[in-house]
Amino acid sequence: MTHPRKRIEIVVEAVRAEQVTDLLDACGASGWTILPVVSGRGRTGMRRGGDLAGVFDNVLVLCIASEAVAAKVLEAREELLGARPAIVSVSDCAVLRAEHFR
Amino acid sequence: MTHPRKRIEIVVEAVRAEQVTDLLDACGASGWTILPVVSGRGRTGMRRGGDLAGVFDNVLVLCIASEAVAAKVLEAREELLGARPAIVSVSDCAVLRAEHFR
Amino acid sequence: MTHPRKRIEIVVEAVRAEQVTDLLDACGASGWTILPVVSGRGRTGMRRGGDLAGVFDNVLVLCIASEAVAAKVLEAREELLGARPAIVSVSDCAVLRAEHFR
Amino acid sequence: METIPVPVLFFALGFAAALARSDLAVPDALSKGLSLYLMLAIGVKGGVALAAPGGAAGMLPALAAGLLLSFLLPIPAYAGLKAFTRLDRPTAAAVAGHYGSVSVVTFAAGLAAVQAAGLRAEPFLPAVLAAMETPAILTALLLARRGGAARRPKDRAKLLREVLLNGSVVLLLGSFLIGWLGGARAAAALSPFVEGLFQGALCLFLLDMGLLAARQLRAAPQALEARLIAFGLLMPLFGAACGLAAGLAAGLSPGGVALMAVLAGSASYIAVPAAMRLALPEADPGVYVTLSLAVTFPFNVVLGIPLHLALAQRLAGG
Amino acid sequence: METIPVPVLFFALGFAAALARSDLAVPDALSKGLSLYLMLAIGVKGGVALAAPGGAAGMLPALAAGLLLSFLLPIPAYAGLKAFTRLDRPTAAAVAGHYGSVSVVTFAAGLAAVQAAGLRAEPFLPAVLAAMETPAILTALLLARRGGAARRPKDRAKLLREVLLNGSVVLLLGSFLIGWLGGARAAAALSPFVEGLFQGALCLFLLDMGLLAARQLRAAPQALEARLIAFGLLMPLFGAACGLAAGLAAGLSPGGVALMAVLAGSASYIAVPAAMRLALPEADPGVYVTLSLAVTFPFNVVLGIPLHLALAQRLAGG
Amino acid sequence: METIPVPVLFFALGFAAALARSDLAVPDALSKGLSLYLMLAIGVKGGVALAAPGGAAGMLPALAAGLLLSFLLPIPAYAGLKAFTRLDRPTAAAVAGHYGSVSVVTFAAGLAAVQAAGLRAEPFLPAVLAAMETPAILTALLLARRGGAARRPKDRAKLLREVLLNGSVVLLLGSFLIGWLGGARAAAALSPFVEGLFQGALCLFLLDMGLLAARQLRAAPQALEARLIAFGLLMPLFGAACGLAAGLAAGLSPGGVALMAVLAGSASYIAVPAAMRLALPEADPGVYVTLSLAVTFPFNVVLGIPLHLALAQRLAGG
Ligand SMILES: Nc1ncnc2c1ncn2[C@@H]1O[C@H](COP(=O)(O)O)[C@@H](O)[C@H]1O
Ligand SMILES: Nc1ncnc2c1ncn2[C@@H]1O[C@H](COP(=O)(O)O)[C@@H](O)[C@H]1O
Ligand SMILES: Nc1ncnc2c1ncn2[C@@H]1O[C@H](COP(=O)(O)O)[C@@H](O)[C@H]1O
Ligand code: NA
Ligand code: NA
Ligand code: NA
Repeated sequence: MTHPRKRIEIVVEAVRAEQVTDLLDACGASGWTILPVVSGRGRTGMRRGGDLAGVFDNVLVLCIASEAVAAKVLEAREELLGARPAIVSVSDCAVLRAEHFR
Repeated sequence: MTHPRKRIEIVVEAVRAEQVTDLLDACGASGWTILPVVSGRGRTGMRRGGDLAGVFDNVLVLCIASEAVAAKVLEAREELLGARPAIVSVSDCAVLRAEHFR
Repeated sequence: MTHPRKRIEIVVEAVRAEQVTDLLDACGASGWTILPVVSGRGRTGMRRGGDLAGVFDNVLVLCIASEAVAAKVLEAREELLGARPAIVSVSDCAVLRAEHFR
Repeated sequence: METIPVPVLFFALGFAAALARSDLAVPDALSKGLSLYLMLAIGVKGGVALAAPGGAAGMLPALAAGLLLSFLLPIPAYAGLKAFTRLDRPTAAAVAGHYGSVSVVTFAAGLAAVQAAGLRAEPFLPAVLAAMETPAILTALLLARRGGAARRPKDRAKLLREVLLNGSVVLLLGSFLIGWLGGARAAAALSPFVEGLFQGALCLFLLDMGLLAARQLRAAPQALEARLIAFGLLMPLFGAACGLAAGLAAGLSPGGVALMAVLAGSASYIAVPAAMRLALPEADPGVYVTLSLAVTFPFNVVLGIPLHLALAQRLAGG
Repeated sequence: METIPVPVLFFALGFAAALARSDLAVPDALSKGLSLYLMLAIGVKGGVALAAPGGAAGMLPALAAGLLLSFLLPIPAYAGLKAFTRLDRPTAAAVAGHYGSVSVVTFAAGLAAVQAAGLRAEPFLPAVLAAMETPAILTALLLARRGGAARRPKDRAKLLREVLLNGSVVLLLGSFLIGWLGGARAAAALSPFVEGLFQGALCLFLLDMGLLAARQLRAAPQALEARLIAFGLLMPLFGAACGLAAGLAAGLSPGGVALMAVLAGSASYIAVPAAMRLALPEADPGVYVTLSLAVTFPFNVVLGIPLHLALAQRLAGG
Repeated sequence: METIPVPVLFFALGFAAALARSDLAVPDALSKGLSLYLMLAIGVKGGVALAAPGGAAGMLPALAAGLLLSFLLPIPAYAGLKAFTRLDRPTAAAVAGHYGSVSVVTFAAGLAAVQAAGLRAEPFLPAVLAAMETPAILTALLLARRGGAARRPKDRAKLLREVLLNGSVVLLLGSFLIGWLGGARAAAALSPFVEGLFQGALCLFLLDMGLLAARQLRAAPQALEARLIAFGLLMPLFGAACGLAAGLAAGLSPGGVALMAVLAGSASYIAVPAAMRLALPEADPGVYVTLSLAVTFPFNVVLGIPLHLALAQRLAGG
């Protein structure tokens, strides 16, 4: 009834979100969801949005994908992350309607 | 100290969020949380909110529930999803204070 | 290539978010992310933001941390939760770039 | 150029900016705030004018005409869509509902054009606007449901509430009533707010509508099939013709006749899409939002309003 | 009907819409923006008037009266709640704090009513308003803490900041100071903004308050116990009576006496709830937000203000 | 005190409130809305004035001077940063780009000061403002890229779009054009909106800028190294001197010369940071946002503008 998939979660600068979703598309993911972020802390310090240019805004990109697609995404990690503020985590999940997720 | 539970995550149209939470309530879930979504892509194409009627807005519904409740929720999947834009995923988690979660 | 970590997810009142992130910092977490919440239901009933004082707003605090840090956070649960509206869940995940997460 | 109204120029600016993929954007909360403001201002101004001596003369026939138009216009719209396009039944019904209902901002732009032409309009037209918002939704549901499945009672209650008490109807009618109760007192207190800012707020809102319309065009190319576009251009003309006739029959002034045509020719882009998404989930929102917002709305604002105004002046004298 | 002020009608519209479960809603950012605007406008107008010759006459006694009222009113409120209701100590203390403090929008509605009655009010009342916001919070904490646990020092520092530097006090006092420094210059530059828009912004904000109040009533039925409702109706009358007396003792004009009654009779719904949530987490926000926003606020706006105004005119002549 | 403009007092209020850690905050959507409003109003007012007889006299030399300043000012800025600070190349180039470009709100505050001094300014200066926004970005990229890696073509296209069609340029130029096309008609319709509200909106926006500036100071102490602060104070003086010279050379009036100095001395805090974050991800936004928003902006608003105005009156007569 349910089917195993990978749940990829990426926190990244809002200005760079499109690069991440382009990469997910290129790796063959069948979809993704972007959630807003209020604030965050990491190696590069506090990031709290609300500046007028939006350069301190983060978003969270959520992508549920097959093991194969997830592996591709993780391989592309240099392109994904480089020196930029960003974190990537992966966990296991199960989905309904397997045909909706590659 | 911690207790195993299921973590159900549903991305669904904002106009239909109340139907989903009504269903969670009916299945016996003891709570849920709705998060806003900026944009998303899936089978039905890009969905980016901001239209004046709100018909292209998504939300993410998060529900932590017992295995039994989660099974009921997944069984109701036709009602939950039908032909509509929506995804459902389930994963394992552990919670503090078991008495707070059915 | 990836490294196992714990994914801690806390839904808590917005006015109390800083107390939670202070605690995460004190337990040695290397970062966290705060997501906005639209509405939620739990033992203390419906909580829907939008009141002018913000007392009914929730947020979701996400923290990816090592097993050791996660254990410390869970031990501090009384301080974290007390009698207040809040839920805490923990799951397993894997991260890229281990050096970024304590 | 000289004669294009300033608000329309802002619509064109937004449309061009979004087509060229500029990152110009109006925050959601501001769009919603502007739309609340416009409804409040239209309502209050109408109500205040209604309270003046003789303000209500001829209101009932106009209200009846508006209700009738809203109930009936979806029927030819649906028939046309089924005859000439390949839309499935629920989507055709949903689209039809949009064209029976009305657009507050098209009305606001029409009002500005009427006043710029030196004409007056009956003060009760905002009430007609409010009356025309929802009947078309009911007709659309009937069109979609013929032989269709019955709804769960709970959903039906929710839907009825959504339809009858949707925010724009409540705010329009409520402000109208308050303007009428408040009369001269309300006029004095609120005039800098509802009169002074009106044009500016309309400009900013139309800028946003231009951005939204062009972005919607790019996001939903499926609505751009030639026959659908033709519908989005011809249906408002048909609706406006009916509105013109109804306005004349109701004995309105030239400005009033023009505005009845504007109302009947306009298509909803807030209240009806939201109701349809709940009531007819099988219908494709990409089609109805795109047609209403990105085809019919620009057409009305740029070409429709001046055309209806000229015709009304001809036919009703003035 | 004729005599109900227009902003109150908008409150009623919002209240009725939400009771009927309409989906009418004002975006959060707009509510917050309107509340910033009202504080800025009230402050600037007061400061400008203060700068006029003779504007400050009688300010000190009025400020002292306001501070005293805010410090002391929570004590009878707490005593009443403990005697007649079953609220636990922290919740009773938190509720009491709300009634010592004040509501900016109730003051704004009172100001509009005073002006509509052809009266003037002392220009320094916005400073009294600001002064009354926070002392009550300290009293409420003392009431809750008698014999209670000590707080962590860090929390205490944060709380003190929250209390002394909360946004509304800072903006009100700051704008007041700027109006006073800017004088005629500020008046000329800002008059269309702070005067022209005031009534309209107040209407839109009261519409939202009506929506919020009715929704809060539905969300927190536990606050609807009969004795709590009685408190929410009687306490503002008691507070207003004290305010009336204090205003007379401070030698204010009839308009000023009425506004002192309005202030003392009003209950906070922004600054105090936020402070209480941090300082007294054990107290139930469902009770204090509902009482203040959904019982006392409507009562004051609809019945309290006209009553206080009539009494003040009687007692202070005018 | 008497002579500090009211909007500057609101900046100071916001700055002080945030330094004292008050929770006063302006919602994001409101800040963005106010910034859209200011650009629309500046554009429309300029365009309307341009349409008046003789309004365009001297426009071309001023535009040319503005473009040149924006292209060239980043070069001395970059050289100074490399010589006297330890910034890495991309960050130095990014900072330099901010100082070639301009700040809309500094211009708005300058305009208010010029008018308060009883001077007039050439109506086409909003077009110069728009023209100066983006050339500096190109120079900054060239400075950063000397010997650097080539960009992916897709990114480059996106960047070019961002640079050439960024929202503020489009809205400023578009409103300017609409004001010019609409002429007296636009002026009549929009005057309460673009004139009446301007000062008030500027005050509210500067309040927010004060809050943001002080919060940024606290969030990014790395930008507070003494040499960087010195750059943030001296560079605007150098830029303003060049602007003064260019304004005189272009034959502008005293008010116009002052505003050219204000423009050249101002630093971008919206368009350029966003472009740099995309184009030069290696550059540290903590440095360039803090310098531009929290050092140079306050300096210009509080000290720079009156200084440039006094100099311009000296040098250009008036
Ligand atoms: N351990 C963590 N758990 C959750 N979110 C994190 C963590 N570390 C970093 N982040 C998020 O990722 C963003 C960028 O992180 P960084 O690149 O480390 O500055 C931060 O602003 C946080 O929002
Ligand atoms: N693979 C996926 N991962 C994450 N979110 C998804 C995925 N597929 C779809 N979604 C989300 O679910 C919404 C509806 O999906 P769909 O029904 O496939 O159009 C999309 O707009 C996305 O926000
Ligand atoms: N089972 C659950 N699943 C997801 N979120 C929950 C759950 N229970 C509670 N919450 C969230 O946690 C908040 C506080 O819960 P409570 O303390 O139970 O009132 C609620 O308002 C919800 O947003
Ligand atoms: Na219609
Ligand atoms: Na009080
Ligand atoms: Na510059």
